[in-house]
Amino acid sequence: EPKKDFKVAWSIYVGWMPWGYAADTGIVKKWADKYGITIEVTQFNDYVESINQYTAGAYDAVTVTNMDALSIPSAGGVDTTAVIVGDFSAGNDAVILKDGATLADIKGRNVNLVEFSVSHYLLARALDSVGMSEQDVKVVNTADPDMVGAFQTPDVTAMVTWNPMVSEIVKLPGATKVFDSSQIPGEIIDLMVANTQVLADNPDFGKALAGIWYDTVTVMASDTPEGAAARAAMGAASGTDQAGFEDQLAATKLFAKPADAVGFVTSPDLSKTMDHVRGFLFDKGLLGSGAPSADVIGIELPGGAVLGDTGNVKLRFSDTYMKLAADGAL
Amino acid sequence: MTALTVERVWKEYGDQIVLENISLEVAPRAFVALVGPSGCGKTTFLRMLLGQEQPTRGRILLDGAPLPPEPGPDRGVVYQRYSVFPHLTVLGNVMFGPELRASRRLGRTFGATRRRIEEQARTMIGEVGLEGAETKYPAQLSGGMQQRLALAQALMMQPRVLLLDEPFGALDPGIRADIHVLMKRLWNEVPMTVVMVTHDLREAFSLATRIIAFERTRTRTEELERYGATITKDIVLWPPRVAGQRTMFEIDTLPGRDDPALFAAPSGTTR
Amino acid sequence: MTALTVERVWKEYGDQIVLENISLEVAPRAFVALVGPSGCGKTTFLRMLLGQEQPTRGRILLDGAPLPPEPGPDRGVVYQRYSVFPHLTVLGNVMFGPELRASRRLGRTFGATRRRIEEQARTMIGEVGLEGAETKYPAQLSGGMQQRLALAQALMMQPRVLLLDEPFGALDPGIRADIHVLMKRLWNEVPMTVVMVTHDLREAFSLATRIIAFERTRTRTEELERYGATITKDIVLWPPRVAGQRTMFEIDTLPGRDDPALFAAPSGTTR
Amino acid sequence: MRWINRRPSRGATLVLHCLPFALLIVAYLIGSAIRLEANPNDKLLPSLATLADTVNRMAFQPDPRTGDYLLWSDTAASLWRLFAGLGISTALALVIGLLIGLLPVMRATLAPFIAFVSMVPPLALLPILFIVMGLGEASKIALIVIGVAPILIRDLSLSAQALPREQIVKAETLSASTWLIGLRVVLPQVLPRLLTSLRLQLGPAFLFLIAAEAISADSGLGYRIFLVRRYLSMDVIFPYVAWITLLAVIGDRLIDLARRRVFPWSELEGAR
Amino acid sequence: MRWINRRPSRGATLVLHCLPFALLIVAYLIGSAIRLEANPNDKLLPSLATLADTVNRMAFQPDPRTGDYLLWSDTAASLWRLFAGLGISTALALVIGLLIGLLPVMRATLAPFIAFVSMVPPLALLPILFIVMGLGEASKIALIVIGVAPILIRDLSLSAQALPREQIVKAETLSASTWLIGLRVVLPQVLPRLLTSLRLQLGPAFLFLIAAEAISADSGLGYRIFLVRRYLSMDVIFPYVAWITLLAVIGDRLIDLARRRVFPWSELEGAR
Ligand SMILES: Nc1ncnc2c1ncn2[C@@H]1O[C@H](COP(=O)(O)OP(=O)(O)OP(=O)(O)O)[C@@H](O)[C@H]1O
Ligand SMILES: Nc1ncnc2c1ncn2[C@@H]1O[C@H](COP(=O)(O)OP(=O)(O)OP(=O)(O)O)[C@@H](O)[C@H]1O
Ligand SMILES: [Mg+2]
Ligand SMILES: [Mg+2]
Repeated sequence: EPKKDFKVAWSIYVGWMPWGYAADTGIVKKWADKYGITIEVTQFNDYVESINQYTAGAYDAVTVTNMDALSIPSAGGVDTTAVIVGDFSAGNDAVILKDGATLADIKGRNVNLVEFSVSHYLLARALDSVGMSEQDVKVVNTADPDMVGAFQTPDVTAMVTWNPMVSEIVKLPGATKVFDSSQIPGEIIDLMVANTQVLADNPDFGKALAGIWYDTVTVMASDTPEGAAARAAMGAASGTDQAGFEDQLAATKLFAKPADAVGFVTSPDLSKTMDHVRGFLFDKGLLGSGAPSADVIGIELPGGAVLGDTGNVKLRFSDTYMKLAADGAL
Repeated sequence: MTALTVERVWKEYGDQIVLENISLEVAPRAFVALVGPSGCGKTTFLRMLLGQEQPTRGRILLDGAPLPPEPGPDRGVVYQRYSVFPHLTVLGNVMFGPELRASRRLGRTFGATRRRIEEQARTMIGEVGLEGAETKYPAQLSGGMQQRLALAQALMMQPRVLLLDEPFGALDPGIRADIHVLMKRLWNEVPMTVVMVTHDLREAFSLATRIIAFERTRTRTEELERYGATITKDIVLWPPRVAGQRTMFEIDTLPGRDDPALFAAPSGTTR
Repeated sequence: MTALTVERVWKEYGDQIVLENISLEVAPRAFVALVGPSGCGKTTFLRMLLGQEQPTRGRILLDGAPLPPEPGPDRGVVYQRYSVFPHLTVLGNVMFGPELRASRRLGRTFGATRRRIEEQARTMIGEVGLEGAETKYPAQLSGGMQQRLALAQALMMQPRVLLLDEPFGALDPGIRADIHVLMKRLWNEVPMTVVMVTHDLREAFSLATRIIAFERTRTRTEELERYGATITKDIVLWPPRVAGQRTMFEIDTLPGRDDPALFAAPSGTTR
Repeated sequence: MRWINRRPSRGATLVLHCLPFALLIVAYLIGSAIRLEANPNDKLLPSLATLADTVNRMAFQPDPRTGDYLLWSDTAASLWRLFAGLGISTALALVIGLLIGLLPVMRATLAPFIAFVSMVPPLALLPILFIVMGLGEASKIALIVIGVAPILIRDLSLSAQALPREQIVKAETLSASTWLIGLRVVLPQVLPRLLTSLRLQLGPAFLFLIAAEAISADSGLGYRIFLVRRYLSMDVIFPYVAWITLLAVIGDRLIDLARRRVFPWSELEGAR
Repeated sequence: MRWINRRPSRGATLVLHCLPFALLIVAYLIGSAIRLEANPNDKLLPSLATLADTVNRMAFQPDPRTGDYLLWSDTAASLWRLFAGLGISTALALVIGLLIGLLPVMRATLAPFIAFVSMVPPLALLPILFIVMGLGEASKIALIVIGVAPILIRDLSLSAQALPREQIVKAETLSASTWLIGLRVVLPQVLPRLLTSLRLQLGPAFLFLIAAEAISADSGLGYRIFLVRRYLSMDVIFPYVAWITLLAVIGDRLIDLARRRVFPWSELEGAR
């Protein structure tokens, strides 16, 4: 049913910092007012909790990666649409070894990572690339805020994590980045997703989200004093400074122009990526304990093609709102 | 008319019979001393008079009417310890009962009512000899002063029956003598019936008008559970003491009050 | 030879002078009763004899040698309460001292040593009339039995001096009479000097060979802090009692022991 | 003389008081020096200079983004949550604890349930909590309440039950109703005990506060610690931890002072 | 009759005991039914059937990946850590607590420091802990120790100090040395109190265990809860939380039973 008040959750990560900046600087209010709605933007320190809250219905939209969107809300029966494809990771996620020069050295080690996260996926893809599998290593679940500290302990010799931890860890003596997401470009995608039903009933909400996003990233990506100030503010909000933030940004392929994002989602590569992802999730039993195959959940791509079960489409990639932004029709 | 009537009362705790078939009539304004070996059920009996426990069989009447099943302001009590409220001052403790009675919502009074109660309380504090200690807390008083305070507190309610459970057992002998004098005076002046449990025969003889001894008559181990205590002695003191009257024979303020012949009771009742 | 010598002892707590210039000679095997009003420093004096507190000025000698600055096995003590260890049985409590003395590492003995100590302990338990209660814990004993136990425990160490701080104050009169008989017998049989603090003049007169009264001589409020208590009375009982001997005049097992004339002490010293 | 009888003098006591703190500081300085020598960029044990710098930045320089003095705004946010959480817990404990302690019927109904609830690990139920209470202040305060209130309730009901039965009977003979017994006999006597329990729960309350702020917040002491933890900024974490500890110690002292001021008789009681 | 004097009968007591639990279950079932109607795949409040299914899978079916029965292997891992942590805490409390309680010199040295340490929020110091102790079992056990030991030490030293001074003097007159007083007078009397404190610390110990396992682990009850939290599998979290609560309640009862068995006199003491 149509409504006026919407809640958006975001968590602290380089690709999502614009949401906090937009809320702080009034961009959110500007766009909400334009469509006669209100949007409450809530910051989470804990990424998983933000997705859980969205899945449980407490929020209308949330920032999430493509993989987690499939494994958490979609597998939890919440029909979810990706409104904005903000960026993909091009180095933000990495496999780091202590005392090892190449990825092959990882064989037989304990690998510390957040289990079932994109790090886990990255590890699987990395091992794949050198003909190994997860059987060749032992995974130890480790909480993301503690990665930097954990890496300095003697018994940790291999780690998969993301920024800002990666940039802290590679500065440590003995740390070598042996694989990162730039080697699987476009596979780890950072999205803003919304509940499909809510979006269908309130297209204005989707338009407002797109408006906010592109307004903000335009400022942020610009090489002006305002742009620098925005990046500094985002850096401070994520606990670092402007330089640290720009480091992280450099490892992120940000779609500052809506047309680029549209191009990305409509390319056939997305289907290939999602197939990889769902295969990985099915392997780990994350598509539901009784799932017979990776096809249980249908993934709709822009244009209407469906990957998997067409009767159970729960994740949809849409170019509608980004296209409106690209066309200046917001 | 009889103040207290106890009719064929039994008290059992589970399988254990504590009191067996107690019948008793206590005249108004009597001062009954209850003695007996430890564990024979004196406190239990007092608790039943108070309404804190119910008899298993039999019944207890107060002025002819059955006793209400819970303690109330017509029966006052002074225990050996825990008799005053540690969080109230002396004045607060003495005013407590009347304040509760006057204010059912807050338990506090203000203005004229309060002044009236306070005045009564100060008079009572004077009666028991605690003037000057009004603002002290019980923990700042000696044991003897605490028991005086407990008496004053109970008397403020003008109970028809005052129940005392070894009230002076914890006191030093000197202080005990003082408080005996006080107790006797209060009993003479306030219209009430007193029942006092004591371990001290001397105390019983120097205060009471009547002494009742509880005892188990069967004491073989295997019988202990099955048979309770009964009244084994019921001595009315001679010369009789009557409340409000000073008899010629009033002995207990004379130096000879401790004449051993008077309290050479049969051994075993004082344990 | 003198067992205990107290030479011009003062005791002050901060600014407050508690005891003022106490000098005293106690003969070996004397039984000294210490009386005086509450707060006059009786316990403090006992603590100094025990070595738990040090005199501010003056000194205390035991058989001519200065008293060690901390309690030791030559001086036994029985308090009004807390006198036995709640976590040990009766037997364990009585064996405790000898076991500690025999085993400095573990505080426990085994085999022959243990049997020897246990035998002595059982004899002592018999002496104080606790046979049959060997496996009970103190909490399962009555107050009187606990104090007997405390006596037995202290006597096992064969102390040269036994210090008692109101040891029977918490007991019922009947029980107290029993324990007085026991105390007298033990004092006759065990070679020791006894110093006993009591509030009860009757007790003092029925047990001691000598009664010492402490009192503050200046009692105006502003003087209370500045002047301590001193010895105001020092009565050697007549006919003299001598440990180990039964005199013809031994009165306290006769029925007349409570003759009021004997303890008509000046008022004010009993509290 | 036995060690048990040896009492250090005034001066020696003071020195001994400070000794372990001094040792801790020295150990830190040595560890810090060693690590910084090996890697001048080491963040685990920052030097005193770095620490002082950070404290100055957090406490006395306005944050460029928000213009706030971060340490103070974090403290204000956290203390507000803490007060609210402890206040609600105390109120709950007073009402429920007294009911349980006073009325046999309520005791039968609630005591086993409270005992059960006090054993539930609150952190595991965080997701539910956030969904029911939302992410605002409510859920953070609720976590403190859930963690602290059952213990307070249990403590309070136990101390209400520990009052001698004789006092209750005595009050009845003074014409008190159940309500008046609760209000005038039991309540004033359990309040000092409640303050003491509250002191003991200060530590756990801070713990739950930090845990809640770690999930979702945009200010607060726990928020800051978790935010900078990703960068292992120990130069921020150490001062914050020290500051939290100091706050807890001050709170502890203040509550005890309040107890002694407001309930002078409770001190006398203990002194007997 | 006043409410304060109304005692429910045996049967009524039993019914009242169960009432709040029954209400809780009914509330859950209703909530679950409502949510499942809106979204049959809802994971927040799974149906009883789903819960039973999951319990069966976790407890009685071997995990396809490792071949373990997950609930039992998690329980074993967690309980081991818990026992180790509580054991070390108890040992520390015995040694340090007794020293503080017994010797004035140690009291002057350690008491203020322990009071300070007990106020430090342990979760905030986790990074340090991990770096010092490594990511293995040691750091998880250490977190429990850091969280629990200061409280136990303080409790124990207070109860050692609360022993009447007369007992110590008495022991001295029975020729006891400081060592023997500690061993034979103070230690046996504080042990029952230690067990009681330990019971009260079971809840916090589980809390710290879960927090530590959430940081880094490959098995354990807390690990599983935080792992499945990633996809909001409340069908796993609820049974795990209930199981942890049950374990805590059982532990509580067992420790109390042990106290009464091993120290029969401590019961008598209380009964007086
Ligand atoms: N609530 C109770 N439940 C079970 N037994 C009880 C209860 N109260 C008292 N008794 C038992 O009843 C008997 C009498 O106890 P009571 O306290 O009345 O004795 P008493 O004569 O007052 O003894 P004392 O002189 O020691 O005070 C005792 O054997 C006691 O164990
Ligand atoms: N450790 C202490 N510090 C300060 N003052 C003390 C100390 N111990 C005792 N006093 C004071 O010394 C005085 C004597 O106390 P003590 O206990 O010796 O009296 P007492 O004669 O044994 O009294 P009672 O008959 O009440 O036992 C009292 O005024 C008391 O307040
Ligand atoms: Mg009784
Ligand atoms: Mg004394």
